[in-house]
Amino acid sequence: MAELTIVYFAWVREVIGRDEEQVERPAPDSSVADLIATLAARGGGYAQALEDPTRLRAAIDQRFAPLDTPIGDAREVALFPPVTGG
Amino acid sequence: MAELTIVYFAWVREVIGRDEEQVERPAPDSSVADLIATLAARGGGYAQALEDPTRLRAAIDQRFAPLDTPIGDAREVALFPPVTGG
Amino acid sequence: MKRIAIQTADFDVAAELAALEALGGGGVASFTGIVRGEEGGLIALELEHYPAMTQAQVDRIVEEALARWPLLGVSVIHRFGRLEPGARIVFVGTASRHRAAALESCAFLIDWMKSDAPFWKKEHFGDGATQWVEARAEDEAKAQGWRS
Amino acid sequence: MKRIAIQTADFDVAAELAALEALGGGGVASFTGIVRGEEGGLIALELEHYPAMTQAQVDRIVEEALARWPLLGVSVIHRFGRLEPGARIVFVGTASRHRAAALESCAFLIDWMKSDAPFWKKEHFGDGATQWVEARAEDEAKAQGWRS
Repeated sequence: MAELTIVYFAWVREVIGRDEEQVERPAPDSSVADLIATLAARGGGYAQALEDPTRLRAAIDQRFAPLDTPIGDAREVALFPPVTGG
Repeated sequence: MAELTIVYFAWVREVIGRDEEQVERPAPDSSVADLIATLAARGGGYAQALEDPTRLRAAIDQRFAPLDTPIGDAREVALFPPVTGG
Repeated sequence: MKRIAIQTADFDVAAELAALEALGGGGVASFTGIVRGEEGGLIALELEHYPAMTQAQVDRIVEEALARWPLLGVSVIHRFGRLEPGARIVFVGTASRHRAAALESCAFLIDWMKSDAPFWKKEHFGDGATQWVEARAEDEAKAQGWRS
Repeated sequence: MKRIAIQTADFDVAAELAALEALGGGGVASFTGIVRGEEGGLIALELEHYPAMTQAQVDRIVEEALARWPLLGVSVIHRFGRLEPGARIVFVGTASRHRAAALESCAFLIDWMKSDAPFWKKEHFGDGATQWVEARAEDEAKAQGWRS
């Protein structure tokens, strides 16, 4: 069964302490918000970085997506703070 | 009695055939439109250039002014087509 | 910084922008107008202006921009004389801490330069014909828009 | 002409503008964003981005600009990595036959780059402190404005 790649940016990356990881693929109808909750339950930096989803934004396969979007058969989910541009 | 300087630009200058001249000062309450009518009455290039005041714009002492503005004690009146910028 | 130049010579856009960038504002907007090359047979534009009026008028509109937006610097250059296709005619550059202020004031100034500055353009064509460019109603409307 | 570059190196604004001016359009608008120097003790900005996403996203928004305005050329450059005060961060240049098209598309693109491009900024201060810059609500609103 294919894995899902998760990438982290900015302070989410720093607080979690890694920039990328592979996780077991969640059910296709589970959302980015569900994924965030699962990861936050690990505690430590995950809990700290992900406890308040209103501070987070996401992209699915390199496209911005609201947190309630189902992950479906995506290959990569990115979690990060709101972008701050140039 | 002081004279009034009139300056012409663009095709107004070309059709009249001069870029500047001195005229006897009109009465202070006469307008730019009155001046145009007086000049057009000279005939020739003046008539040709000035016969249709709707094609003309003016400046009094280097400030744009509607044609019905009284000339007052101005020193310089400019007559020209609408500006076309850069 | 306020720089206004009405000149026949070409100008160095890079030097103008570098001076604006050096003001520490965070944002520099610019617009450069160029003689279009593609009009049928155009070989040159001849720009005439009203020297006694131009500098004072441009200064006045630059002061208005400085009053309306929080700008650190403004640079306006306008050429006159004979200009061939591809030549630069006009440059407006603005610097501000605020992106929108730099962009809006640049648009305001170039709209004014294109519609209200006392310049007239005569087109010279390859067959010897010449023609004074007519003012465009849309330019007058655009400059008017900033006043409402 | 469409040019998109996401790079660590500085860029040559004059060369970018010259390429846009050479398209014969009559008007070139640009905006250059620079690291502000005056914030208390800031010694550098560190820009992080999402490489797999950035190029594709910028390409998409440039295509949108090309669809919305009659443009002859667009150039977008965004740097990442460590940038000191006074350094250029971002450049948007547009060329068009129509002044308003060049100006509006330039504003549209820089608003997007400032609000929606996947970049994050970390401030480094002289005392060793660091801080991630928070997204500004006004930037999100500005980009939203173009959609309405």
